[in-house]
Amino acid sequence: MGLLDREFTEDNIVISKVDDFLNWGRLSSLWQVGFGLACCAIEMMATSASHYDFDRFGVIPRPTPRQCDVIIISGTVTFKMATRVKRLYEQMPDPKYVISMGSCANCGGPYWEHGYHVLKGVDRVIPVDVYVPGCPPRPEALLEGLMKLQEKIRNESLVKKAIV
Amino acid sequence: MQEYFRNIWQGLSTVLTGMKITFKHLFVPAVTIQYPDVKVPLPERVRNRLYVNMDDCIGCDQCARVCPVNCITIETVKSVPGEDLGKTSNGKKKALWVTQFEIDIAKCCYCQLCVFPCPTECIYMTDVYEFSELERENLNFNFVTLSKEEILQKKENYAKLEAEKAAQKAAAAKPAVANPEQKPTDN
Amino acid sequence: MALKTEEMVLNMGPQHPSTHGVLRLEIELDGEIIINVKPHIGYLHRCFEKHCEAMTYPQIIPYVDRMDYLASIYNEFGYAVAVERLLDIKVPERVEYIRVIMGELQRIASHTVAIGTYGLDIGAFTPFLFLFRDREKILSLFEMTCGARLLYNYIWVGGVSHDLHPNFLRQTKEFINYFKPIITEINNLLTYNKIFIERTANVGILPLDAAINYGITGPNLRASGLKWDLRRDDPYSIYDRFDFEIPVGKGWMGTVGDCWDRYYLRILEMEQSLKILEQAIEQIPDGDITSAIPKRIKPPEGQIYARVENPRGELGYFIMSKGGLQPWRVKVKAPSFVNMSIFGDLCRGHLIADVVAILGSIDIVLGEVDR
Amino acid sequence: MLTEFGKVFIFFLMAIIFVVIGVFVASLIRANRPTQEKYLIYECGENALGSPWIKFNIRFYVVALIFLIFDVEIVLLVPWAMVYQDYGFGGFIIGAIFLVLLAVGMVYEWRKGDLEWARPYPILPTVVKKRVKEEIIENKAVTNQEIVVN
Amino acid sequence: MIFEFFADLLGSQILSAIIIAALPLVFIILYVLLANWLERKVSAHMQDRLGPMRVGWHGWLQPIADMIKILQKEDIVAKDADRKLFSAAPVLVFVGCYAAFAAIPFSSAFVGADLELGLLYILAVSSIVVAGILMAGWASNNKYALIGAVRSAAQIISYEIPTVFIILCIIIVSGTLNLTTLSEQQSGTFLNWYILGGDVEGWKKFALIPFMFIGFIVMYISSVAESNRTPFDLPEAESELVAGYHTEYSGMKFAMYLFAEYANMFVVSALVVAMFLGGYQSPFGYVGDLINVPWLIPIEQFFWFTVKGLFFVFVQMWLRWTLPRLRVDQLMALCWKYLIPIAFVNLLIISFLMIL
Amino acid sequence: MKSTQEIYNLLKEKFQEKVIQHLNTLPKEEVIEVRPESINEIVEFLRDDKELHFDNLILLSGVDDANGSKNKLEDGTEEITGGTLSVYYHIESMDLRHKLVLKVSAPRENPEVESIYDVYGCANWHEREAFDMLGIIFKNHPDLTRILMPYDWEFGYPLRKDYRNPEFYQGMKVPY
Amino acid sequence: MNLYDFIFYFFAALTIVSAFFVVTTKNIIYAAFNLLLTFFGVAGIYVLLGADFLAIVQLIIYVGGILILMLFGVMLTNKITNVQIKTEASFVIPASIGVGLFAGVLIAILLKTEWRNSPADIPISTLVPIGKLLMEEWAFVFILLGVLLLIALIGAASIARKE
Amino acid sequence: MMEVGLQHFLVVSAILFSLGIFGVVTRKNAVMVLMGIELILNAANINFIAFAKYGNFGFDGQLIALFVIVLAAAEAAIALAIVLNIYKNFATVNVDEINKLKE
Ligand code: SF4
Ligand code: SF4
Ligand code: SF4
Repeated sequence: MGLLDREFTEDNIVISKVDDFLNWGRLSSLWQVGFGLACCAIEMMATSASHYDFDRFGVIPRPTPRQCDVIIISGTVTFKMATRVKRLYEQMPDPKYVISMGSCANCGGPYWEHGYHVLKGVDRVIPVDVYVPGCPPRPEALLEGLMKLQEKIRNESLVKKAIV
Repeated sequence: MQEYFRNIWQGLSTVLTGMKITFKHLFVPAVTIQYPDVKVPLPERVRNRLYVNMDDCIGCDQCARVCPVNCITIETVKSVPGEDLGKTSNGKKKALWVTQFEIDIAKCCYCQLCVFPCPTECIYMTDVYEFSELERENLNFNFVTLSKEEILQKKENYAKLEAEKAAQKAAAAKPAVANPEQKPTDN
Repeated sequence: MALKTEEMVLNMGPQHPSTHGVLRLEIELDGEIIINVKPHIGYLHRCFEKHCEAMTYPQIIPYVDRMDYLASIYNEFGYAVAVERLLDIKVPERVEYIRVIMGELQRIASHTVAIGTYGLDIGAFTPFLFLFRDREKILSLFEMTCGARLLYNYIWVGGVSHDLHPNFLRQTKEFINYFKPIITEINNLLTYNKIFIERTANVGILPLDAAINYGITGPNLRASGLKWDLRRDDPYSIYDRFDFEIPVGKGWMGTVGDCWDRYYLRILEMEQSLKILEQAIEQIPDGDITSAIPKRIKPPEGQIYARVENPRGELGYFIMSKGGLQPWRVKVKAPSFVNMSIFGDLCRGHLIADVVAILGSIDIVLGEVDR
Repeated sequence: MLTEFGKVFIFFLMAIIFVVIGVFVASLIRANRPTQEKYLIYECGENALGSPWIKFNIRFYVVALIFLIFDVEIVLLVPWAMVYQDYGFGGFIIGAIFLVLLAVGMVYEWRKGDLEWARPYPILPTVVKKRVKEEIIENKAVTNQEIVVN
Repeated sequence: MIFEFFADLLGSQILSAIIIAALPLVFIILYVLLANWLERKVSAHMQDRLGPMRVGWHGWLQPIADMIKILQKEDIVAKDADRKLFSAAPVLVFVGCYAAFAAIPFSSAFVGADLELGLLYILAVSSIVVAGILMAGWASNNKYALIGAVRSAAQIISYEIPTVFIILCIIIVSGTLNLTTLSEQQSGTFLNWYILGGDVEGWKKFALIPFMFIGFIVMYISSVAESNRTPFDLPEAESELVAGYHTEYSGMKFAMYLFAEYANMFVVSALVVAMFLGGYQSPFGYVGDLINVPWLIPIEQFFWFTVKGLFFVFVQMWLRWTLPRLRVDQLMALCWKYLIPIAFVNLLIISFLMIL
Repeated sequence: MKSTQEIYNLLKEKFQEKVIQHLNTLPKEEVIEVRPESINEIVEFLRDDKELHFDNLILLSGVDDANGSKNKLEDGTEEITGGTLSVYYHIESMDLRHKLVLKVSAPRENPEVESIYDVYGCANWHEREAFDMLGIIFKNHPDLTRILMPYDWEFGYPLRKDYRNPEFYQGMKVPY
Repeated sequence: MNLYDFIFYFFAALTIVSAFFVVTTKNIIYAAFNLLLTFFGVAGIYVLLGADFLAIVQLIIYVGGILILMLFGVMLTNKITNVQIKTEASFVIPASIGVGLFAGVLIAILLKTEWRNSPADIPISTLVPIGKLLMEEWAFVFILLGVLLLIALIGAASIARKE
Repeated sequence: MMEVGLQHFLVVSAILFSLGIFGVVTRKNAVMVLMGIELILNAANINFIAFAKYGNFGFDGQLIALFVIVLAAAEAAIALAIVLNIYKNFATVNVDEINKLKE
C-alpha cells in the first residue's frame, strides 16, 4: 500500500510538508492525454501551440493514457464515444484528473435539447474536477481552468478531513 | 547510379536547409503570451460570458425566444398598478417584475443571437472568460436582483390582483382574458 | 511469396494521436501490409440535421458553425447562400466582399491546420507549430470583427452580423505581406524535405476516374488532375470578379494524385487565396451591411440545393422547406464525409505508416464527417 | 586486484540496483487503486481485437539473419584490423578477400531483393462499374510540366 | 586516476569501484534532468515558444517535478501481460544503457573501467537493450508495443552494421579499441582529431580527411538511429504506433525507459566524440598546462567531454524537431542500401590507405 | 447542357412507366420522380449515356415526408403510420455541366429502394447514412449497417419525425 | 573464499540455473530469455578465464545475433495466436536418467583426473595475439570461414525465401 | 573449498553440456532443439578456453573457440532458415510431427 493511499488521522508538520512536496510535483507536471474530440480540441491544440504554450505549465501531450495525469475532455461526448472515454480515463494510472472543456463536455452544450446522440455532460461517466465554460473556451480560459486544477491539487492532503 | 548519388545529395541538403531554418528560429523571440502574468487586451467585440443588466431588463423574453440553445429562462410577474418599476436607461417603462432570469452558461454556445433583439440592450457579452468552476451548478447564473421574499411577495401581489380581477370579471360575467405574460418555463 | 503471416487486426483510434479526432480505423494487416481498412465513424455525430428541424433559420447558423469547425465561416457562407437562393434575396455588394474576404481568410486558416497536422502525422512537429502561430493571426482578425475565435455566427442570411472593424483591412494587408514568406519557409522546412517527399510521393494515389466516381471534391479532386473549382465552375457570390488560378495536381514528385500532390495543392491554394484577398481588399466598396437581412425568414414551400467551395471541397446544403419557420429537412453534403468514403480503398496495399500519411492528406474534419 | 571487468560487473550491479531501488521507492509512495478496466490492454479505448501475439513478417527474420552473418564477419575482422598493418600488403589482401566475399554476399542479397523491406504495393481505387469507353474531356487535360524545386 | 585515489583513500578496491560505478549514475541522473529540460526548451524555442516556465527559473525544476510526479504514479500491469517479463524488461534496457557508461572516458582521470576492448564492449552491451526491448514488447501483450518492439529490434541491429564498419576504420587508423587510448591519441589541438585524420603523419593525413568525414557522418546517422530518435523513431512513432514498446508502461517503469533513452543519447554522442572528435581532449590545449596546475587538467577534460557530448545530444534534438520521420522500409533501405555500402567502401579505402 | 424537361422526356421514352413524373411546380428545383426498384438502372443509364454523362453523385438524401396519418400517443408524442419516405438524388455532369434531381418514394412501413452503390462509389456511405437516420433499406447494398449511430442502437431511426429518445443507453441517461 | 571464487560461483550458478530453465520451461519465450542469462553467464566465465575478446564476441554474437534471430524465429513459427506458446517435451524421464548418468560419469572423471592446474599468464589484450595467430597460422582458415559464411548467408537467405 | 581451478570450469562445462543434451533429446520444438545445441556449443567453448588458460596451449584455444562461435552462428542461421522452411511446408515446428508428415 503506497503512501498516497494512506490516510492520516492527524495533521503534523511532516505530513503537511510531504503533502506540499508531492502535490507540487503532481501539479507542475500534468501530462495530458493527447486526445481531442471536437471543436474544442482545436482550441486545445491552439493552447499547446506557440501563442499560449501549454508546456509552460509542464503540460505535454502523451500518446498513451498509461503515462498521463490529466485528461482534457475537449468537445462533444457522444454515446458512441462515451464508453471509450470512460475506458481511457480508467486506463490512466492514479492519481488522475479530469478537465471538462467547453459547454458540450460540461452538459451537452448546444446539443443538450435535441441531441439524441450526445451525452449530456461528461460527468455522467467520469468524475470531473474542473469545468471550463465556453464554446469553445478561449485558450486563456483553458489555462485558467488548469490553474484552478493546480489550485485544487495544491489543497489535496493525505490528512483525513475530520468530519465536522 | 546517378539517381543514387542524387538521393544522397538531396537528402543531405534538404536536411541541412531544414536545420538552418529551425536553428534560426532558436533565436527568434518567442511569440508566447505568458498568460496569467500578461493578458492581451481583447478586442471590444469579443464574445464571452453574458451579462444582463437587470436595471434595464423589461422582461420581454425576446432573448430567450431567439436563443437556439434555450439556455435562458425568464419568468416574469406583472406588476400591480401603482407599483413603480422605474425606467430603463433608454426610456422604456418597465411593466414586469422579472422573478427569474437564469442563464445556464454551461449550455450557452456564445452565439450572441440573444444580444441583438433585446430592445433595451441590457443583455450583452462581456470580456470575462475566466470563470471555470469546480461544480457545474455554479455555472448557472442567476441575474435576478430581487430577493426571494420580494419574489414571493410580487407573486402574491399579482395573484391577489388576479383574484380580484377574476372576481370582478366573474362579477361582470365577462370571459377571462388569458394572461399573455405567463409563459411556461420549458426546462 | 514469403511466409504467409496471419492476419492481424489493428485498431487505430478513437483515441489515437493521428486520427485527427475521433475516428476509428480497423486495419487488417498481413504482416505490415494493409489488406483492408475499415473506418468507423460517428463518434462525433452531433445530430445536426435533427437540430435543423427544430430550429428557425437564423438559429441554425450556430450549429452550422460547429460542423466543420476549422472552416466555420465557409459553412455559414454556404448556408447563407442556400437560404438566400431559397428566399430570392440579393445581398449588398459590401456584404459579398466581406464574405469573400472572410471566406478566403478562413480557407487559409483551415489549410494551415491541414498542412500543419499533416506535418505532424509524418513526424515533423515544428511546421505544425509555426502554422498554428500564423493561424492565430487570422483568428485575431476574426475576433476583431465578430468577437469569436473559432465559431463565429458571423454570416447571416442576407448579411453579416457586424461590419468590418476599421482596422481590419489594414491588418489583413499586413497579414498578407507577413504570410507570403512564411509559405516559402514552410516549403523549405517541410515540403521539399527529402524524407517528407519519400514519405508522401507515390503514396495513396487517387486516380481521376475513381475520384470522380466517388464524388471526391475540393483539393483532393484537383490533386488528381481535374480543374474543378466551384468558385470558377459554378460561381456563387462574387467569385467571378476575381482573377485567380486553380492549381491542379501534376505529379510533381511522383504520380498525379498522390499524397504529396494533395499536400502541395493546399500550399498553392493558400497562395491563390492570398491573391483573391488582395484583390478583394482593393475593390471592397462602402455601404450598408444590414439592409437585406430579413426580419422573419419564412421561405415558401420548395427545395434548394446550393453549394460552395469549402476548403475541403464541395459543401452543399439541401434545404427543404414546407413553408414553416423551421426547415423541413436540411441535408448537408459534407465534403469530408464523401472524401472519407474512399479512404479504405486508398489504403490497400500500403504500410501502416502510410495510413497516417493518407489520412492526413485527405484532410478530414470529423465534425463534418459525422455532423 | 579488481580487474577492469570487475568494475564492469559492478556497473551492471549498480544499474540493477538503481532500477530496483527506483521501483521500490515508487512502490512506497504510489497509489494503487485497481479497477477492472484499468487492467485491460490499451488499444485506443477499444476492446482489443484478437491477440497481438501474431507471427511477423519474414522480413524481420531475414534482416536478423543477414545481420547475424555480418556481425560474425565483422567480429572476425576486428583482430585482422588490429594487426594487418604488420603484414603489409599481404595482410591487406587477406582482409580484402574476406571483405570481398562479404560484398559478394551483400550484392547477392541485394540482387535477390532480400534487402527490400516489405514494400507497399498500392492497389488503386477503381470505379465500381467502369464505363465502357473513357473519353478524354477537355477539362481534364492536364499539361505535365516540372516544377522547380528551390 | 580516481579509482586509485579512492582505493587508497578507502583501502578497498571494491568500495572504490562502487563509488566509481555510482558516479556515472549521479551523472546520468543529473544529465537526464538537464537533457529533459533542454529538450523541452530547445524544442520550444525552435517553435517560437517558451517551454516550461512556471516552476523555477525558466522551468528548470520541471524535470524534477516530473520525476516526483512519476514516483507517485500508479504502476499498471495489465491483466493479460506477462508479469515477470514485463517487470524485467526495464531492468534489461536500463542495464544495457548504463553498462555502456563503464567504458566511456569522461576524462583522463575518470574512466569507469578502462577496457582494452571498449568500443566493442559498448556494442556488445547495447545488444542487451535489444533483448530488453523485445521483451517489453512481448510482455505487454499489446499490438502497438509488439510491433514497435520488433521494428525497434530490427532497426537497432541493422544500424549496428555501419557502426561496426566505421569502428573498424577507426581501429585501422588508430590501432586500438581502448577509448582512453583513442582519446590520448587525439591530444594536442583539434588538428589531431580523427575527423581530421588523427595523428597520422604526412600526406596520408590529408588523404584520410574526406573518408574520416564520411565515416563520421555515417557513424552519427547510425548512432542516432540506434538510439531511436527522429527521424528514426518509428518504434515509438506516435502517429502510428501510439508509444511503441512502452505503450503499456506507466509510473516508474516508464521513467526507466525515459532514463535509458536519454542515457543512450549520451552514450552514442560520447562514442562519436571519443572516436572522431578528440574524446575528452580540449581542442586548444589546457589552462592547467598554462598556469601549471596539473590537477586542473582532468577537470577541464571532463568539461570538454561533457560539452562535446551535450553538443551532439543537442544536435539529436535539433534533428528531431526539424525532420519528419522515415517509414520502416525506407529506414531499412537507408541502412542497407546507403549506409552499409558507403561504410564498406570507406573501410576498404581506409584500410588500403593505411598500408601504403 | 440539358434541361430537366429534356432529360425527363429522354428517360420517359427509354424507361416508360419506371419514371413516374416530373415535378416542376415547386420553386427552385425540378424533380423527376422514378420508381424505387429501378433507380439503379436509371442512374446507370444517366451516367453512361454520352449525351447526359452524369458522372458525379453530389448528394443522396433521405427525407421523411411524414405524410401518413398521425396519431397522438399518451405522452404527447406522435406516431406516424402510412405515408412515404423519400430519397433525393442530386447528380451532375462535371463536363457537360448540367444537374438533375431524382426522387424515389417508398412506403414508410417497408421502405425498400434499390442501391446504387455500384454506380457511384460514394453512394455507399450515403446510403448507409440514410439507412441509419431514416431506416430506408437499400436493397443489394453490400454492408447496410449503422454508420453514425452506435452499432447497437436499437431505438429506431432518429431522423424520422416521430422518433422518440430512449431513457437510457447502456446505462447512460439520454435526455438532459 | 576470495573474490575471484565468489564471482566464479556466481556466474557458474547463473549459467547452470538459467540453462536448466532453458531446457525445462514450457514457455518458449521464457526459454529464450533464460538463454540470454546463460549466454551472459558464459561470457562471465570467459572473462574469468581471461578471454575478454571472446566474452565480448559471445555477447555480440550470441545475445545480439543468435538470440534475436531465435526470438524472431519463435515469433515467426509459433501459432501464438490462440494457445500459450508452450512446447511439449517427450521422453522426459528416460532422458533425465540418461543425461543424469552421463553427467555423473563425466563429472566423476573430470574430478578424478589430475589436470595440470597452472594458469598461464594472459596478456591484457588478447586481441593482438589472436589477430597474429589469425594472420599467420590460421590465415587459410580465416579465408575459408569467409567462404563458409558467404555460403551460409546465401544458403540461409534462399532457404528462408524458398517457396 | 578448494581454489577455483580448471576442474571447476570443466564441471560447469560438463553440466551445461548435459543440460544441452537433455534439451535436444526431450524437446519437440525445433527451435528449442536449437537452443539445446547452442548450450552444447557453449559448453565446448568453455572447455576450449579453460584449457587455453590452464593448459598453456597459447591462444589457439581461444581462436578455436572463436571459430566455434562463428560456426555456431552460421549453423543457427541455416538451421533456423530450415525450421522456417519446414514450418512453411508443414505448418508446424514439432519435430515428431514433421516426421509423421513426411510419410
Ligand atoms: S463546447 Fe462548443 S466548441 Fe466545444 S465542442 Fe461543444 S460545440 Fe464545439
Ligand atoms: S449567446 Fe447564444 S446560446 Fe448563449 S444565451 Fe445567447 S443566444 Fe443563447
Ligand atoms: S431581451 Fe433584453 S429586455 Fe428582453 S428579457 Fe431579454 S434581456 Fe430583458
